[in-house]
Amino acid sequence: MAGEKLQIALYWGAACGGCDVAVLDTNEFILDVHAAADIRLWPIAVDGKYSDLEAMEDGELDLAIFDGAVRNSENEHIAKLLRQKSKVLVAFGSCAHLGGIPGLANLMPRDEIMSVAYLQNPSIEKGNVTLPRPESGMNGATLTIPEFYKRVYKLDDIVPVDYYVPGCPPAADQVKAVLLAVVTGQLPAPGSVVGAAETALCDECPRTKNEKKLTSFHRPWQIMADPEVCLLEQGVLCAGVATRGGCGARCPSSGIPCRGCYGPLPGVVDQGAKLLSAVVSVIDSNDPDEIDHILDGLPDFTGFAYRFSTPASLLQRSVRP
Amino acid sequence: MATRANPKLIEELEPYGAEDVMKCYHCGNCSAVCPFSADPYVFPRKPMRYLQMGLEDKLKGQLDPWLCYYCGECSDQCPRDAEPGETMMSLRRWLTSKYDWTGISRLFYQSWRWELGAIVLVAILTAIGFTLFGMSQGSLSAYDGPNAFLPSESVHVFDWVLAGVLMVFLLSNAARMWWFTMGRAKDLPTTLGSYIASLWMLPTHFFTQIRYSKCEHKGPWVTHLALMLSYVTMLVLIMFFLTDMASGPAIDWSVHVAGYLATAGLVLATILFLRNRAKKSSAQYRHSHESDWIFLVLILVVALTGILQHILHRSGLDAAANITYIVHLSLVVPMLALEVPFSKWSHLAYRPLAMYLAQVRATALSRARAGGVDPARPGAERHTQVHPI
Amino acid sequence: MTEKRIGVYVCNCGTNIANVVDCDAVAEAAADLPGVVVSRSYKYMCSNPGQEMITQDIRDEQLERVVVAACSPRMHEPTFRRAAETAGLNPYLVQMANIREQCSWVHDAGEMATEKAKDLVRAAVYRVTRHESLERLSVDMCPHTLVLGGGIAGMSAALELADAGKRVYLVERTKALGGNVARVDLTAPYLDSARDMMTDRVTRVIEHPDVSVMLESELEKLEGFVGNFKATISHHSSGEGPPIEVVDVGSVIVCTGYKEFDASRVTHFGYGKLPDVITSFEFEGMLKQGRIEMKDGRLPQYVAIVHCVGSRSEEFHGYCSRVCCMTALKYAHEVKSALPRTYVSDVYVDMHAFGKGCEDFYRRSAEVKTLFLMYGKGDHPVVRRADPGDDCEMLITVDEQLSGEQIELPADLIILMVGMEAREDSEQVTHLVNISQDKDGWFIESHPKLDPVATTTDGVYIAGACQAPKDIPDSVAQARAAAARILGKISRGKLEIDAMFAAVNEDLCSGCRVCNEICPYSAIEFDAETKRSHVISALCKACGACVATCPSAAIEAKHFTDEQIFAEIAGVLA
Amino acid sequence: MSFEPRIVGFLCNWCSYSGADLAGTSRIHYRPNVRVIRVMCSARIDPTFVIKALAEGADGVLVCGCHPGDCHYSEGNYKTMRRMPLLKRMLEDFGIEEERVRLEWVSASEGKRFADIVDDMTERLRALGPSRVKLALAYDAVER
Repeated sequence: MAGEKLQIALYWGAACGGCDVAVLDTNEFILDVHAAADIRLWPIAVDGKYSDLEAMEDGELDLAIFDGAVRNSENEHIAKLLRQKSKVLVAFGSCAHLGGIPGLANLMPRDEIMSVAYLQNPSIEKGNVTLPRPESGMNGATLTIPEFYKRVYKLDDIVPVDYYVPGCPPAADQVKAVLLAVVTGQLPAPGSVVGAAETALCDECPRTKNEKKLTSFHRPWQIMADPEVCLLEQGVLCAGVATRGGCGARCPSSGIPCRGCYGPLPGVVDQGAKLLSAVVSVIDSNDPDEIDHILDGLPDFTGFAYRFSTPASLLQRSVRP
Repeated sequence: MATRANPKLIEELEPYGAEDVMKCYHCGNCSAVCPFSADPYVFPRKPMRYLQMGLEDKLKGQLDPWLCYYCGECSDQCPRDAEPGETMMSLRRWLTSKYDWTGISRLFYQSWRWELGAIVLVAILTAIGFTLFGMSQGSLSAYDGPNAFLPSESVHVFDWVLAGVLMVFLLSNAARMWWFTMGRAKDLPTTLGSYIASLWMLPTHFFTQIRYSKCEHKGPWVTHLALMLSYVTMLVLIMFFLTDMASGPAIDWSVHVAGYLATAGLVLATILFLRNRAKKSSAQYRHSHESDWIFLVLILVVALTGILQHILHRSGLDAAANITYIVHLSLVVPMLALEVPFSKWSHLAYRPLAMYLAQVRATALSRARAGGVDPARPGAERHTQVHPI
Repeated sequence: MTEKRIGVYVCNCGTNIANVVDCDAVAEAAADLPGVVVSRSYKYMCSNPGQEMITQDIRDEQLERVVVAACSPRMHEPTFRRAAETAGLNPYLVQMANIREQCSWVHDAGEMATEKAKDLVRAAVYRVTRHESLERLSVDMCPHTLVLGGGIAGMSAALELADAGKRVYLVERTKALGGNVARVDLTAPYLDSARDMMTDRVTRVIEHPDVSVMLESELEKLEGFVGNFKATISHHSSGEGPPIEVVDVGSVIVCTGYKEFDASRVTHFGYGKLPDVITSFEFEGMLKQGRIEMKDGRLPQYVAIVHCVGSRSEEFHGYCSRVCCMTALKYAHEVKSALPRTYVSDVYVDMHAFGKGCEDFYRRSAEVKTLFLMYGKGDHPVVRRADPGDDCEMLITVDEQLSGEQIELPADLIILMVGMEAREDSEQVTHLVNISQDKDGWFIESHPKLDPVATTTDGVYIAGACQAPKDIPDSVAQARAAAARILGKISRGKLEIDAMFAAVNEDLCSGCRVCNEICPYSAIEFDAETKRSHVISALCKACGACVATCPSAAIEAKHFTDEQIFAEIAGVLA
Repeated sequence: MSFEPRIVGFLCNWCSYSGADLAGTSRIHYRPNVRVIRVMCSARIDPTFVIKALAEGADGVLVCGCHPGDCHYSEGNYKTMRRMPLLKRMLEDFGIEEERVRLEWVSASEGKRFADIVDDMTERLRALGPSRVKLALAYDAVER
């Protein structure tokens, strides 16, 4: 065993890799990490095999950081392994935390996703109708690939999770904070969300807020938004009101509405529903038709409201057959 | 076609006794308790309504008042003391005066002075007439025999003449009654057949007043029937057996027994009626029109004088008998000449006639209704009214 | 959330519930629910023994929560809350399951009804477990009262209060007090003079030291809550004093009255075209002048009174205006006594002669030989000019119901009994004082039978014909009743207001200010310093709009928390 | 045995709940498929409640408030009027049929109307069949 060093592993499930980049974004701090810890598994950065992981003792790892959602059998397998081998399992980033962007796929049935990707995709050549199958024989041998699940799960749907670090990706300094906490052993109560605020983004958003009355909605590019004033007040759909702070309000500060990656606030059971309620309650009209017309200014509201939290929402997925 | 209401008509009816009719608010209890009230003759309510609104023509065309015997049930039941029974009574009086073309009856009903005056006048004239006649005929001291003061034969002739005159009035009025109630109604499909078919009702109702017996209390019917039968018996005796009656001094029981019974009937019935009216013993006696008093008293005194004259004659006091006879006659004549065609006594004819016509009318109506139209309310489709009357 | 000791009480309501719902089965099912230590089914829970059963159990079983499955909470929640209180249990720890109005009375007996009752009880149990003790707020009761409207109702209320030594602000829109009654001559059924009662009251009100009469004035704004209203009143008279005045009042009595139906909306009576077709109020004017005559000065030989003009009709108002019938009879009497030779006909639909002395009055008007003609409700009489030479000016054609005849009625003067209708400004009033109107525009009382003077807004009362067509005695009675209710409150000095209100958890509030605009009572204040919003609980009426809106779940609706409602949802669906 | 839909009703205290009570006092019968949850104002109805009910297995959710303009809190029902349409759009994206969520205005005097609405909704849902939500989620936990 490699002395007193922390034993850690990082893994990406159904993810874009942004979270891993966020870890690297800690810049030279990563060297301190390296100095303090043995990185036993980190597919994008260090060499390591699943077999090594499987070979470990239970609880041999001090910390496992899992980013990405669980979309296929491989994700699930590793999630379970890491849980087994690690003292502390952290759901890192929106995907592991809430399902994230991949979770939006829950609004589509699996077959539809498959056919869009492998049959209707413009880039596939005529007549090629190959659909990926978990097992396929090729000149005698059997090739296996992970099974694509019918929906996306967030990490704690599969295994118990100790801590959640929200964000898409988590802000670099929050990453530091989490790692330091583990190193120094100053861990908060299990199950808690770390590296995020208890209040909504607005709390740290520099824009000034007034009473809200909305008569229309605009896409960000449709208007020249006043940089000083709350975007929602200007009719730009911003998820900040219904989203945890902690990111430093980087998006709204740079003129981009919050997308809600830090997820729902404590006590909120469904981020999308809350955002909906907040946004439309302040529509300035009492006429059903006018209201309907104003709502037309919110294309794919579902996609927006549950952008990062579909699998974590009350409905989790579409029941459309 | 709308009917013109005449709020004034009620005032015209008041002298006839219709004083409370405006109190009626048409609950319909009266028609409900009345044993005779039935489609198409729903009274007292309907006639009362016509009266309130002053629909004179419709009232004139009504048979309903005659179908009522005034048992008084309706008045007893009326929650508004609108006296439906009395209203029907006063309508009968009013109708009598409408049937009568001479207008005499109107005078009588509107003022008792006229009636009484007329009676007195006729009485005096009769008295004078018979006295002069008697003197020219024989001696006051002779009742029977060749020298009789008033020979039965001549009185008999006089009776027939008088009867003839009365018939003219009575029949002409009855004819007018028919015209108002039946004749005018053009679209009433009456047939000669139905007139003949129902003819039996005339004598039946005249002699039995059988409908009256359907009233809750039978007493009035009996008395009323007794009075009427006595009267009729007396009339028959006088018209056909006068000579046998008058001839004396021996009593011809074959006719006299009838005479005595009739007299008894007349006296008892009138006294009973007078007593009831005086005591206002029940609804139908509560409101007595002057004409009622005059009528009853007249019959009574006629009967009494008749009795007196009979006794005197049989006891051989011829002179006294003759004088009483004059008095008797001078009461009989106005009673016949005035009461029968122009006053209360006329209902003797109108009521049976009305019942007869009502039957004819009902048959015609049912035939018409079967055909879909309701001549009772021209222009109106059948069963269109909200409150069927 | 730790388990609580819960008592469940299933009321049979005699047979009202028991006939449809198997109450014992419901009680048995409830007994197995988490925390339930007592579960009983009883004949009448609201009866004294019933209530004692609860209080006894609270003491003996140390119950921490109580569920009563019975009638609607709108009916008996106060009863059972009081019962709990007497046993020392916070009244807000009681929850009712409505298994009568919303179960046994609306469903057929059987399995499904019983199952529904079980679900409702389960929901109540789940919910009550999450209830919290709440303390009612005690606030000062301002002893002043604002009375809107200077009619008979308004003045009666004002005097009742002022005579008790309480200050009253009597706001009247017009130049004079008296309202509609001041336009009337005699009153039915006793034919005593309206003028007499008016002059007396008007002078008393004006001279009363405790009544400030504000003529030509209007309520502009009413803020605050029961016991502590701020009323902004604007004065239109060019007289002395400021144009705007703000007064503190504890209660408001709305006595804004009615307006007469506009007869020109009905064409078939020829109102406005025929000179001698007039409304009841125009006739009252004539009576006050002391001369009943036609336009050309002649005396009418035929007077016709037409009922239900604008009332009880498909096209105008379905309701009965209540006073017209007796007023019409009053006219019959007044005409007959003034012009004995004149014929009076009364054209009506139904004669509504309820109320003291009225049936008698009706009989008497029949005795003075009024001709009553009845027309059908769906139908209406038609008036036309009579031919020259006729003995009357006009003819009314009526499809007369009591005879089934179509009647032409002569008339020289026609009086239209115009009904009552809600004033045009009544909607404005509802928004000013936050009360509601029914479909006809009349103000809605808190309970049609048990609470006819209060409204759904605490501290705001209604009296007189603004609530529904009413005669003078009823209006006065209602006005005085309202005054009495207020005096009762004042005498207690302090008053308790419901502990239900919204509260912001400032640790969770991000100051996004979405809620600020939501509150119709501007009870939410944003503190620019702390960048947090907070609720002024006294102003809050506990609708919960902000709670549902807050995207941070930072606002809690006391007694209607998310947690409690989620529990209820889980309960009905478990 | 035919399918009996389970409807959760969220009713405002002042109009709709009173209306439902009136149906009771007037003994107007309707289908026993609705379970009413009372809130002070329809504006208290957080879209989360509706979704929660569906997730917990409701086949339909009925939301009732005062008629526009008649709100006891003067404008609470307008909030509801703004929330429900977007909520319905959102639920459709989750494959939940439009008929499963229904917004109706029921005044305190409309007991009959409430009864009719419940009966009508019950019939429609019966035709539509049970909601798949609860089942699907239970199924997801065991069968990927």
